[in-house]
Amino acid sequence: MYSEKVMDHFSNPRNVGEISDANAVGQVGNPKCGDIMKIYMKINDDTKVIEDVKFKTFGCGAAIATSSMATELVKGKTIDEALELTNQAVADALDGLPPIKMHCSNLAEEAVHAALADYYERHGMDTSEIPQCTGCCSSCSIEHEGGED
Amino acid sequence: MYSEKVMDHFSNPRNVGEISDANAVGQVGNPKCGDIMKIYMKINDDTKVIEDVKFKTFGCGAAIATSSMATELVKGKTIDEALELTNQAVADALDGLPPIKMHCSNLAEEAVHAALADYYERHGMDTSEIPQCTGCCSSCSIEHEGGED
Amino acid sequence: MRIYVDNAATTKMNAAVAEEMIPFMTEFYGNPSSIYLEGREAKRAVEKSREQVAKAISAEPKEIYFTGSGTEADNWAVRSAASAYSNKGKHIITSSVEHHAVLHTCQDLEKQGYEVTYLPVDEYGRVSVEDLRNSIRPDTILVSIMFANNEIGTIMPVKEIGAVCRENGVLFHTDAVQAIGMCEINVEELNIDMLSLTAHKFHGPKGAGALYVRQGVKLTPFITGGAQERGKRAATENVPGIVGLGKAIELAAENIPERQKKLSELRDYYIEKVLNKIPYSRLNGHPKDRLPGNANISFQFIEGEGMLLRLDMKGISASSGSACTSGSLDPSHVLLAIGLKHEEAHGSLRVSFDETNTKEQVDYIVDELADIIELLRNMSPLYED
Amino acid sequence: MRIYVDNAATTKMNAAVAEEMIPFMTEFYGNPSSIYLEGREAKRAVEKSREQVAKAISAEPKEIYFTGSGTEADNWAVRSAASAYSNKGKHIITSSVEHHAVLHTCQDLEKQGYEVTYLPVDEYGRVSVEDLRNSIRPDTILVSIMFANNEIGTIMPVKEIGAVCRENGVLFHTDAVQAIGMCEINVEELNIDMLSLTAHKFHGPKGAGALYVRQGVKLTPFITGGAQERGKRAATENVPGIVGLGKAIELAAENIPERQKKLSELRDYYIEKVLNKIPYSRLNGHPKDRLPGNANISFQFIEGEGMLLRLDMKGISASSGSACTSGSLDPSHVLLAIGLKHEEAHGSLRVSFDETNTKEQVDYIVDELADIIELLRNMSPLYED
Ligand SMILES: Cc1ncc(COP(=O)(O)O)c(C=O)c1O
Ligand SMILES: Cc1ncc(COP(=O)(O)O)c(C=O)c1O
Ligand code: FES
Ligand code: FES
Repeated sequence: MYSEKVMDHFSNPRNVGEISDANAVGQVGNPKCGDIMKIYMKINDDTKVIEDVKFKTFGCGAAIATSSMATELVKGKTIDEALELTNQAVADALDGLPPIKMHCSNLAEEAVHAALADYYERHGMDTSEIPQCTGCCSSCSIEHEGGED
Repeated sequence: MYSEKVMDHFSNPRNVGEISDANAVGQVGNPKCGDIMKIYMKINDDTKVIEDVKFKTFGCGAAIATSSMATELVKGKTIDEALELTNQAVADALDGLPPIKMHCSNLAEEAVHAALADYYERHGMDTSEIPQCTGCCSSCSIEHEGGED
Repeated sequence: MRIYVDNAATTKMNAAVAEEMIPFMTEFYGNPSSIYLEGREAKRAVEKSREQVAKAISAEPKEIYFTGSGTEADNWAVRSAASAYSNKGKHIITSSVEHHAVLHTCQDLEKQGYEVTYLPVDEYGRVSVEDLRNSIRPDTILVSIMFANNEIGTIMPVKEIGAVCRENGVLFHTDAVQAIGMCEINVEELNIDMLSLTAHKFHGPKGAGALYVRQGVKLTPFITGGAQERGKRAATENVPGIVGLGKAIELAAENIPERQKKLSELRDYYIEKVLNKIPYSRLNGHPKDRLPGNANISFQFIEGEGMLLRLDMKGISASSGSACTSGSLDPSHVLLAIGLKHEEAHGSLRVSFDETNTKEQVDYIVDELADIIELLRNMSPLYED
Repeated sequence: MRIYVDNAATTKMNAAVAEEMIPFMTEFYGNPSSIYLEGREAKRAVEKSREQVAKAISAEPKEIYFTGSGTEADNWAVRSAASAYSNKGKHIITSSVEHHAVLHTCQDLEKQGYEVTYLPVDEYGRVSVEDLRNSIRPDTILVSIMFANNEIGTIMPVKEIGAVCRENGVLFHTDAVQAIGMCEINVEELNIDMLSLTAHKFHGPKGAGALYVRQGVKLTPFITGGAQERGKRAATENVPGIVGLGKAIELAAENIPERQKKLSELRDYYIEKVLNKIPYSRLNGHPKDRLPGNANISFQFIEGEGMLLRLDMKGISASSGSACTSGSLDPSHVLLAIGLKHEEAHGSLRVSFDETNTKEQVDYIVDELADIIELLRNMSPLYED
């Protein structure tokens, strides 16, 4: 059901881990939904470039793969560029996700936003322009395919 | 579904035909139900022995086989003996009928009764002791097995 | 050697169909809901079949739902429309010659407070499009009219029916169980909103059917449980059955014009021969607008089961409109609907050909049939010769 | 080489079963409702299977009705009882750990005005017989409690439940889908009035199930149409499926004690090894009263799908209580019902053995599993090492 890219990023996720001296940390998701993503960034205060990024994810294969891909996509980007990251872009970069897994890519988008909001806050900046995670991706209620034994 | 005996009497029905000088004729059934049996008897007025018997039947395989068997069973019997003929006896003599076809054996029993009632009437005798056919066997409404394409 | 001419009842599975199915019985046994290899293989096979079914009727794969039978598809279509649209109304229109899968379901709904109009048919078994138009009311929620009749083979004016339904904004379901592989079916052109089919009628497996549901039509689940079939039809998928259905419908849809030509020639040859040779016989159903393989002929003064049994003894497998064989004492509701008397309805023979049948077989059938009917008539109290 | 340990999801068809079925696909294709040779052969095969099914659960053949799945059997049982006994009342008792085939059907009935009590379960997943007794009311018409749970393997106190139902004159249906071939089932001794089963769970074909209905229990048709199954379940019979079901249940019922011994040894070996080797793991379900082949273990801090995918990459096919794989975002209702927290429920693994699995396979599974869980935990924001 997953593309090869998804399986690659799931099997060999890039940027797993923590950054001890991160200056932007975001966590989204909710164990109830089965997805939590925590993202650490090291942002250059002058250039606003995201110089390093790491993640930890509790979630399904798609959640792990989108975490990995999202970190790859924002690494080396400026904050403004990173804010433009959409879940669709993450999914596209993975050659697509099964429809029922599209919401998993929200998780990555929202985690990036959360980390950047954290950075803004630490710097006393206005976070209102950053879309906020609701704690559980809105798509939690979508109907899913697949049966039960 | 039919026993070998049924198939034998269906394939080679005994006593098919008419008796031109019959002195007892009975017809039961109803084309609506899909079964009609007409029975002709030549009864010896002295001995009351049924010396000859013939039938014509419009009906299913079981109807034809029970007609054949019933005529065999009453041939050479006295009227009183013939009156004791039951549908169960006919069915037993055929090594049984499928449950859904048991009602077909009623037809034969009732035809015999009808012929004997005709004989009684011709002789001005009381027919009330002979169970009368209702025109359509009571079992017409039983539930049947088997499907539809 | 037996001669099987009861292809309207069921068909022999095509060897190519069995060949595709058997690996899914013996080797690829995964549950399509499972995410590991075996499950993904099974899932892929199910989705391939969905594409095959969709293609055969010019639908989209996501408009196809697998069922366990044509009967289930009919039940589902009618019951779902009834419940999903009950806020609009509770009136359903069907015909008096539908299969019991539709008729008995409608009768069931009548007990639940729905009102059903059973359109009459003409002497050939066709509903009148005018009748249909006049029967549609503001509270009509469903028209369910079969594509072609299983007993007498008459093909309904489906396109006109679809158009009337569309004009009036009423859902149109058609039981196309007998029509697959026999008639070209394009659900778009024909304005069909729901369509039932079953694999064993076109050389596929028994136990595998499908319901087409046009996108946008509300569908409530009939069998509830797991989330299979996008949450609409619960139960572990019958993967081999579904695989067989897909292959069978692909083959059935491939060469419809040739099949039509071949079967209708054989059918017409048979009909002419029988009507010429056997007195007091009449063709039931439409002379032209009928399923290419179907011939239904009534023989007066005899009852069908005896005829079938004797044909069987001669190696011929056919069917009758006789009550005695269909599980009910009443003769075929279809034959009565086209105006036959009870005793006529009892004595009819349905012969339904497939591509393996030959003229030689027809010759043999007609010869034997003539003898058998003669013999049974001589045994019948209704026949005076 | 793959290691398949998801036999609770579906099983590989037994070669002997396929061997009995295939002739009914390729050679004996008659419709059982037909009276000629081909039909009689098919009919005989269906009736033989009915005897095999009846024998396996100590019932009478006439008490067995074939369906297209276990789900259909569950739907039928619950819906038939609801409608046939609605004059007595509209209260149904079931458990919170039933399969969705029962649960969603009960929820459907709630919308139609029925009242349903969902009995809670203890930490092992068992209902309390006392609870049941206290829940029965004068208007209770059905108790539907599964024989054994498909996720955690817990076996319900069926005999006691049956006795309480009998005492109170309430119908008792049990979903025995997981129990066939694993538990001795005698519907008489256990006071079972209705029982559902499905062939693909015991090395039979997909698409073939059955419902046992004790003689005297009122049964209304669920799928309406033709008069098959004594007028109770319409549709042309899935003859090969039915034949396969019969053979499979015969084999499944043959050597239950040996199978129980063999599988429970393997299961206990696996459970002990996992709990010893992998920290933060716990067994779900009853330690003793569980299906011989079922082991369900939760691993904290991880989510199940990733575990399944990595197991799959190592050639191992197993299942999880994870939401992500079951088609719903909510984690297993069964794991929640026995008291797991959401995040615990997400990270559980169900392994279900059949007789072809070995200790060597278990050793391999546990080694790989330990590595995978270590790896996923190191990736998890919930795990602090
Ligand atoms: C306990 C239980 N009940 C019912 C079912 C439904 O069976 P089927 O999928 O064959 O309809 C299953 C398995 O799928 C099950 O495990
Ligand atoms: C017109 C028609 N509809 C529905 C059905 C039911 O199909 P099935 O028996 O596969 O359920 C049949 C044949 O049985 C049929 O001929
Ligand atoms: S994280 Fe649960 S479905 Fe993707
Ligand atoms: S005469 Fe009609 S069923 Fe026997």
